[in-house]
Amino acid sequence: MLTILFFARLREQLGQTSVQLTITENTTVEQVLTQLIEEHPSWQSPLSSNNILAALNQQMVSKDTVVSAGDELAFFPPVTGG
Amino acid sequence: MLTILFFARLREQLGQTSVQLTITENTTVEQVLTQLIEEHPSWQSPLSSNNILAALNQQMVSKDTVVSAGDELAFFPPVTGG
Amino acid sequence: MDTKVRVSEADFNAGDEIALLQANNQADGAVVTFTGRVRKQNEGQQVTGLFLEHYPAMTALSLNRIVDSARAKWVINKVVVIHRVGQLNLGDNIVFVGVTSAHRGDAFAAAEFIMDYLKIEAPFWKKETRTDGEVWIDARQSDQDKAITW
Amino acid sequence: MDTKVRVSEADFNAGDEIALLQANNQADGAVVTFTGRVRKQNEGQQVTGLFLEHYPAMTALSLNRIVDSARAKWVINKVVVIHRVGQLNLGDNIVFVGVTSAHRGDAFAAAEFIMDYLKIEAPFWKKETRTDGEVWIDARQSDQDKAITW
Repeated sequence: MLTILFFARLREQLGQTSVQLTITENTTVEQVLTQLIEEHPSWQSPLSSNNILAALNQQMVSKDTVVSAGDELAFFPPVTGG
Repeated sequence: MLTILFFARLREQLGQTSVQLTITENTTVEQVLTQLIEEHPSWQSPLSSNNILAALNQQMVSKDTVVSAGDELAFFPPVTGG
Repeated sequence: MDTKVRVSEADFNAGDEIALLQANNQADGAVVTFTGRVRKQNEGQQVTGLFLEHYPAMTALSLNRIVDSARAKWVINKVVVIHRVGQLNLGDNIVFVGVTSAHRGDAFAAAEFIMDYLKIEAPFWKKETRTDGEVWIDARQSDQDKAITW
Repeated sequence: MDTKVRVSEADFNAGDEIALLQANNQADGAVVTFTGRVRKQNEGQQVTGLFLEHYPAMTALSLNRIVDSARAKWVINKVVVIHRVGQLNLGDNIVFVGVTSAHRGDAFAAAEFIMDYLKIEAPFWKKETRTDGEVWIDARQSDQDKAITW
């Protein structure tokens, strides 16, 4: 089971703070996005943005990174702090 | 009459805070230095340093600048504030 | 050599932070600080307030990583990074970065570097309250471009 | 847009100066400050104190000119430059530079520029009290080289 978190504009667009996802071995961040869109067709547009960033276990990662059961994966728009 | 001020290490080397100098027309800062050394031969070494900076009426100037009666001319070592 | 990172709703006092950076520290001649506040205008829009969302499990980690990157590039000693979250009003403090060093060039560079990377890597998001409604702020390409120059 | 320049024996409080820079100023999101203090080591020598001589008729003029040069290069708003003179002890404040701007890049650049030119143009001279006697500090070539890069 993978814990997926959403933040800021993306969280509002999806209407969700977090979801749990059952994944198979060797699933990448990109494939997680595809799987989420399959389960929630209305998420297609917000999750397809090239701008969506991913952090795996609180570290920024590229979308070809492999995730594992028990990981915390977060998706969010470009950051705007400071 | 030209008022000449000395600061910091140079002031200590010359043992003078200021002197008055009678100048002719079209005298440059460089010529003021020469005139000072003529009047005070012991000032030769400290005033001959390439490092001596000059300010004419509180503005940094190069040594070919022409001075006038009534001006305030200051000589000092490179600055070390901050 | 120590790093203090704080992410919370609490306000900060820049003067107190500078005093802490200088306390028991006679080796460092230079302290450079950056203070960021909620300002009135953002891209021509009248701003009345700001909500700062963040990713609590990641923000302090991210800021510490940025400080570590700065330490790898410059000789700096004490570093403090404070970032507020939650509801903020016009003029309120948002962020404070303070860096001490024996040399001013290193302190200036490290403080600006930390701010530049905070802007593109630390998981904070601003939602502005404007006279025309609430809007999530868009990231600026100029921030990406600036950070890359280091 | 205003400039405050002060040259005196009196100490300053960096926090108070930051508060003044921010007072009635909701346009500027960024405040960058530099605080310089008497430090223990200078080129390997143990420093116990410092005497700061200056050219009273010229110092404030010189600092104002440097600030004007910064204003010509960057979009900055409030600027404060404070430089102390006279006898100072280890850890005492020497100099404070504070700059506000709508954008952090301009505030960082202007503050560092002002410090860099203050170091090579403003008529201050430091005489250090070291464990081995009193010595006038020599100007550093690195300061000349740094200022020229702007």
